[in-house]
Amino acid sequence: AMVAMPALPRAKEKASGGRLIVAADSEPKNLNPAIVASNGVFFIASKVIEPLAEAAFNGEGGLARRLATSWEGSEDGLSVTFKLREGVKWHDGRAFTSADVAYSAMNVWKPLQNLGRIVFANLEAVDTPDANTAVFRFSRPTPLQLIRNALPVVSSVIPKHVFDGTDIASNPANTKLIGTGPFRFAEYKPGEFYRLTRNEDYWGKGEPKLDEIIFRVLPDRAGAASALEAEEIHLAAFSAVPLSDLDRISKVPGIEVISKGYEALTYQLVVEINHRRKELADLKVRQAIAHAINKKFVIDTIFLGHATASTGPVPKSASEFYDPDVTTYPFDTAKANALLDEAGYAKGSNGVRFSLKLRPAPYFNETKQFGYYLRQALAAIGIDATLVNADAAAHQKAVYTDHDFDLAVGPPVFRGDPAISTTILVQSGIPAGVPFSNQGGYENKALDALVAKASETIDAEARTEIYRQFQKIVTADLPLINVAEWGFITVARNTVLNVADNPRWAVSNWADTALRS
Amino acid sequence: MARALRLIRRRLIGSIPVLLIVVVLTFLLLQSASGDAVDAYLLSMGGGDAAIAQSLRQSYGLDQSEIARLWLYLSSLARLDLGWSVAFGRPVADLILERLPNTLLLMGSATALAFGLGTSLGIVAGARPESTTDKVVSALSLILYAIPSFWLGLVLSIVFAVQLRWLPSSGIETIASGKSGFARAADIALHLILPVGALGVIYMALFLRVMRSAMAEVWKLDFVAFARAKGLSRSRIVLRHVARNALLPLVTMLGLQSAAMLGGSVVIESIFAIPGFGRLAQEAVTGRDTPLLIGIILTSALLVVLVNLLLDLVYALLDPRVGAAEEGA
Amino acid sequence: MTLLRQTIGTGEGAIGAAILSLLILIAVFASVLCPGDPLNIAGPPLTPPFTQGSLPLGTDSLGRDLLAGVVHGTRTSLSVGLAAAAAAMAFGVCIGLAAGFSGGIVDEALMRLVDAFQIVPGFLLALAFVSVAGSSAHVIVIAIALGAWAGPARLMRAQVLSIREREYVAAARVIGAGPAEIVFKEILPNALPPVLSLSAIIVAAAILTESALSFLGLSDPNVVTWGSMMSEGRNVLRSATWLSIFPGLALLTTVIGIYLLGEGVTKAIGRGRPGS
Amino acid sequence: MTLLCSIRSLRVTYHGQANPALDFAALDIQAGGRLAIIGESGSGKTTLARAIASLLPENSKHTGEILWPARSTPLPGRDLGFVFQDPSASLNPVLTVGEQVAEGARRHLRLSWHDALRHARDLLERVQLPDPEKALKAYPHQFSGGQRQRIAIAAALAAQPSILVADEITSALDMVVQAQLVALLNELVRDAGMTLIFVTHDIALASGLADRLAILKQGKLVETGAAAKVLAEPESSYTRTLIASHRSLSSPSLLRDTSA
Amino acid sequence: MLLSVENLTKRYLSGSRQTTALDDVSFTLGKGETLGLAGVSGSGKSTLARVLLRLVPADTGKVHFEGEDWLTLSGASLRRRRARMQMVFQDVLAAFNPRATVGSVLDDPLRIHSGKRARDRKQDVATLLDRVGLPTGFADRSIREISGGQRQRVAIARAIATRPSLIVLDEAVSALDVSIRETILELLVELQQERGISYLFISHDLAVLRAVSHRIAVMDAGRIVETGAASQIIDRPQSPAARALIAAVPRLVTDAR
Ligand SMILES: Nc1ncnc2c1ncn2[C@@H]1O[C@H](COP(=O)(O)OP(=O)(O)OP(=O)(O)O)[C@@H](O)[C@H]1O
Ligand SMILES: Nc1ncnc2c1ncn2[C@@H]1O[C@H](COP(=O)(O)OP(=O)(O)OP(=O)(O)O)[C@@H](O)[C@H]1O
Ligand SMILES: [Mg+2]
Ligand SMILES: [Mg+2]
Repeated sequence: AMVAMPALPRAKEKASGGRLIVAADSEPKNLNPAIVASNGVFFIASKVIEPLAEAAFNGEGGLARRLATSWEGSEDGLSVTFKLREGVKWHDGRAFTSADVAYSAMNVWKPLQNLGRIVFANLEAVDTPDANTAVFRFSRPTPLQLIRNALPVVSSVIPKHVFDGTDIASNPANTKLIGTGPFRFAEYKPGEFYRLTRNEDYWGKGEPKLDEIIFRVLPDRAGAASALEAEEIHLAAFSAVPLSDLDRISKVPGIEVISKGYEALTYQLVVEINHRRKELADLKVRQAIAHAINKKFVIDTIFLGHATASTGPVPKSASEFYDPDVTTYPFDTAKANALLDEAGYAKGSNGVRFSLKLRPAPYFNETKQFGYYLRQALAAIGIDATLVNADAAAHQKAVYTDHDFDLAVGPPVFRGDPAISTTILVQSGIPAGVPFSNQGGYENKALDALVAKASETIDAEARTEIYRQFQKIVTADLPLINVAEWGFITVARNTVLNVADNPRWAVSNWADTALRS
Repeated sequence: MARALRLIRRRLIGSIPVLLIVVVLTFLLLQSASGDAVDAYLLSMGGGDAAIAQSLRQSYGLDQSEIARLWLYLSSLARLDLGWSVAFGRPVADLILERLPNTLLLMGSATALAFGLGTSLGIVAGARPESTTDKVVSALSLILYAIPSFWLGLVLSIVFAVQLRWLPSSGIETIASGKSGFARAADIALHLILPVGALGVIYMALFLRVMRSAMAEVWKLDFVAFARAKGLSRSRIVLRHVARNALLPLVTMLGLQSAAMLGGSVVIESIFAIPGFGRLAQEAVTGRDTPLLIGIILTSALLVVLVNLLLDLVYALLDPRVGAAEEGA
Repeated sequence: MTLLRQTIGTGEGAIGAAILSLLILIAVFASVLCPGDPLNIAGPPLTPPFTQGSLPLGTDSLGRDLLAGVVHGTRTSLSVGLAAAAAAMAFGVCIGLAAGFSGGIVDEALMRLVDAFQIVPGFLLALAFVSVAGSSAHVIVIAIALGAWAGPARLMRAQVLSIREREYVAAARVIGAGPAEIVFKEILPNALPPVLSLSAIIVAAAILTESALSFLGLSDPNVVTWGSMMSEGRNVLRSATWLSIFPGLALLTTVIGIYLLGEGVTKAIGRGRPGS
Repeated sequence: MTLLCSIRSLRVTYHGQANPALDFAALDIQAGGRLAIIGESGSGKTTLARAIASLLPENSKHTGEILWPARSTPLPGRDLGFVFQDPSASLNPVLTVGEQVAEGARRHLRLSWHDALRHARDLLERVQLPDPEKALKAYPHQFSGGQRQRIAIAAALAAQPSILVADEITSALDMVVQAQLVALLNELVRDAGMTLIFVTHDIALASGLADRLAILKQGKLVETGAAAKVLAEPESSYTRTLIASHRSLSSPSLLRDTSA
Repeated sequence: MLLSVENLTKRYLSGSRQTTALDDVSFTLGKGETLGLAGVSGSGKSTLARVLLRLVPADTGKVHFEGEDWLTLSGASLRRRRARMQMVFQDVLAAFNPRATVGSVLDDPLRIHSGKRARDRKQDVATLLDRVGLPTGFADRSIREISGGQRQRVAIARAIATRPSLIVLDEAVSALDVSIRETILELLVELQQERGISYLFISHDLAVLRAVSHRIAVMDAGRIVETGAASQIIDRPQSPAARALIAAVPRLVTDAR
């Protein structure tokens, strides 16, 4: 049953309300997606709080309208005008207006949100000529392409009347969410579950289809699979069922394995490099490491086929920007060894050229396994790597603040536009302490200039061209090594309908998700 | 009764310096950690920049010196205020009170199972040392002792929850079931069977072995020979004379093991998704949530102190000689 | 030496010693039995056991040789267990001796420290310590020892207090022996055996604790341990049960072996004690 | 007097020991008599007493016969009371004195607990324990060694046995207490017409109490016979040594110069 | 006077209960003299021995021993002086380190007090063994492998090793079989006459005390209730305590009743 399920035909089946139970593996402290734009938050909050637009398989520009019905950029790139949906009500009964959007943008997205701080860095003001129009004004030209690509992630709108005049960071509505979405936030029992109930006043016709969604907290990875099989839950997203168990579980009657629905949530497997290390500052050494990695093995064995090999910093799934015509590093141990010899790092009597400290990020099983693999791959070319295991906070501090690493394995996310979270991985001048940024001490003036130029280029085509250039430089100079990119897997009982019908399905509003009766 | 009260008061006051040591050591431990609460929080946010980190550190008071923070914490502790959890954004006391019942339920049931079954089987084995029954029961208990509880937990859950579907695979009760009263209690009991089994079995084996060997020791004592010389029935000798005395080391053992059992529940709680202390502690550590971790460890320690106090009282009931030493003291 | 003979004389001791000698042999000759890094990928992933001659126990999900893992895991598990127990013993004995012999305020202070470590759940402490200090082998050893030294310390103190009152200590004082001589010649050698007989159970518990830590992902990634093997195996517990069965059996055997040996030693000490 | 028990070719060996702890041809015990078994440490006194009471430990093997011509083999507790050497070890520390005295009566006399405890009270009174009513609820550690031995005697007598075996019941106590206990035993046995088997290493103590002596040395029965005869005309040299080494108040001082 | 004890008092506190183990005890002991100390169990005999040996502190009172204020000595000077006053314990097994050999037991006091080298001490150990009637080969035996009587000989050898002027014997023969007891008593008397040692001989058996004591003191409830020449105490006891002790000595009845 391992298929990318075509969602549409199923939608016609008879469905009637019901309670959908879903596995959740974390309990974010702050559940407000306007402040914390992360997938863990979206997974739950996106059903309650909606963005201006959501990603879509076949919407205009890859977007589906949500709270905004249209968006238009000015020629000079200094403003974007949003037309907002009419007749939308907050869960507390108040009407949704442009003031809410203005408030969210100016008071939350720009100053507080982890990604909004980048995208809306130059946002000066939001004008609200009427209740259904919001005009974003920028102090410097800002590409509409970037704004559009960022919309699903950065534009969760929260009610002004609840937050205005309070300390936003500690407002109780950050956990007891109030939004406009198809589901209302009903109950949270820490350590046990979140319960969302149907919003009768939802603007979408005939939506939502479910009466209730329950996110059941299952911190243990083996727990989700067991619960699915025991029919205690209906669905486990974000690869909560380990990849290695998929083959077996796909054969269980009544359970389906779905690999669609994460197209806009691409994670990248990246080897971060500390360029302060003399050896690693040498391009030949970096090239040798790139040649030493057998991407096919990584895809086949670690990801069990549920990933693709990377060519560069932009994933293939981002077809708008992706450029396949870049320097590649086929698996070639002999060449890698030759490069290292050339670089002047001869093997010692014990076969070791030099030693490195390798820190795989602890967040995913796959990053850890890749750490094991990389250690062995490096050993094959005479580099002795010592693995260092640390928990998330320690890894964070060691790599992104203390720079106490030589190589690190990280899983950055590609969020629709290189400017949001990709360029930061290679740009220079980022202060220490910023997670998922270039903390390897890499500095390339040309690359920095390119990134700066892209941020002001209004024309989408020109901007895309700059990013193609960007990919060429990155792959040639290897500030970091992109190994693979992957989306997650959803495992669901086959009674769940309309699963994976958009490229950010797990973190979308599930208004049309239904249970077959 | 007055003596018991006096004992309780003395022991509780006596444990204050101990608990203080626990607090300070835990504090120092987390201080020496790499990464702080803000690092952990930024991570859960999926990133953030240096300015956010700076302002968060300021708002959590993490920019102050360690001594100042320890002092602040201790003085609020003196007012019985456990502080504010950074990772959960809620008062630590609330979090602890929320999880405590689950942990107590799990621990209590596991202890009852381990102790009840352990002593009973221990008596069966110890009734005739070196007999076949003894050897079989002892060997089985040794195997049970050596099976890691996490592995047992996984296997139990697969067999009884997934394959046979007799029992729920995880959780403390059926979520949002709306059950109450007796139905809810029954539901919780059903959910507890597997985790309690996984956690209790190892201690059951331990208690069994202690009981058995304690009985073997008691068998050698003169008063047992005297009981035989009195022509008493075997069951009376085994239960009233041998087992009754062998129970004493077991009570001591139970006190020593209570801390270990609390620790053992960490893994079991995570496997069976039971929102208890163990999981909370794990989250506190990963979140570098110093006040929360101290709160948990402090509460656990206090729990252990109370259990031991209770056991001392039980011991005094079981062993008349103890009362004599304590008399009037 | 006689103790060893007496220990083997007990049934438990003989079985325990046999199991343990075998394990120690395996640990010592691990690199001969299974040469090369056991973390290396040796074949296709998830090869079932007994299907391929070169990989008798099959491979794990990365294709690492399971037999090599189990064999080399013997070394890590045993050395972590023994090192942790040795550290706990050494520290506990010193503290207990100091407390029992000095008495007064020193005793009081040391015993409060012992109490503090005894009322904190050891595994919680180990978990926090390893999370905080990073999971390398020596950190794990210290973490386990931290949760285990209080027991020996308390027993040592009780022993010292009891032996201090024995007639032969009085006899030593009567002939004019100095305090150092009394501590190290009269008290320590006689106080030690019952404390040492705790070590078996501490080693067994240490090995189990290490495996539980590994299970939670807190193991040294540069070495194989049975716990980390089981931890990785649990993802495929249903489809590739052997991944957790073999290390599990190894763990089981080891713990049983050590436990039995410990019971043998305790019995032997009990027999050897005068007047009993 | 009638023959109560006759022992023939008794040989008792403890597990793991090369030599038998007891090995002799014949010993007769008269009904209503008082037999003293005398010997030094390790000579097999306890072993013999236990063999008579069929209370040999499990790690021993025995051959030979112990015959009871006039009756069936006495059941320990019911027909035969046994008192042990060490009064501080032979009582269960965690049970009340009342329960430990009453349990034998309850089992063998089939009394209710209530009646058994009343019976126990009477027994404690008979062994001259002060305040027997209170003693019922007290625990062994609250009594002195001599008092504990009285309690043990009361417990042994609970089912009104016709034979009492007392195994060195005074050797752990001081002499004043010893004298009191011996007097008590004398009285009890006389009143109830019981057969007494009295084990001791003190030949003088035996001489004041027993009518027959059995002298043991390294598991062998070196001499047996009427007390008066054995003491007056000892046959074996060992008996003579025992008598000679006895030290009484009138024995000469070892000091040559008593003027110091 | 070798030893004079004045108004010694010692109380034990266990829980809230207080036991007066020694209650204003005074007596003297001359050189080469044996003072027998009799009394029922718990009368305070062992406590007196332990106070004298400085194993437990006294509450009040004075002890003069060989002209020194014995109770104020401390540290190294006390340890040095201990050579002069030795003790033989009642429980023959418990008084030895279970790991010791006969040789090491006898070597210890010599090492501490004689200042001789190890090789010379070997000879002294042999002499000591010989003196108490044990074969020299015994030096290598473990203390657990020899009989009770032999052990008590070793204990006596240990006590005389430092050439003391006073030996306190606390129930030193009570646990021994009668035949062995006699030879030990003889050995003790012999040693006294040979070396002029004084004994404080503790026993609850007046028959034994009579055999070895010049004078006898009777204790009861922590007090010395009667002191006098051995024969006088036994023939004309004044205190009820002494009378009870005398009455308790079993008499060998050889005539038929
Ligand atoms: N339970 C036992 N197991 C093994 N050997 C035993 C046991 N009981 C006694 N013996 C041995 O049997 C022999 C006779 O012992 P027994 O106890 O009968 O002597 P006894 O005359 O009562 O000595 P005592 O005066 O010391 O009580 C001794 O050598 C003793 O070591
Ligand atoms: N360490 C102690 N703590 C408390 N009380 C003690 C201690 N030692 C002795 N006593 C008490 O002091 C009193 C005198 O004891 P001591 O041992 O001196 O008597 P004793 O004459 O030697 O008796 P025995 O003949 O039984 O050896 C007794 O009542 C005893 O219970
Ligand atoms: Mg005996
Ligand atoms: Mg005494």
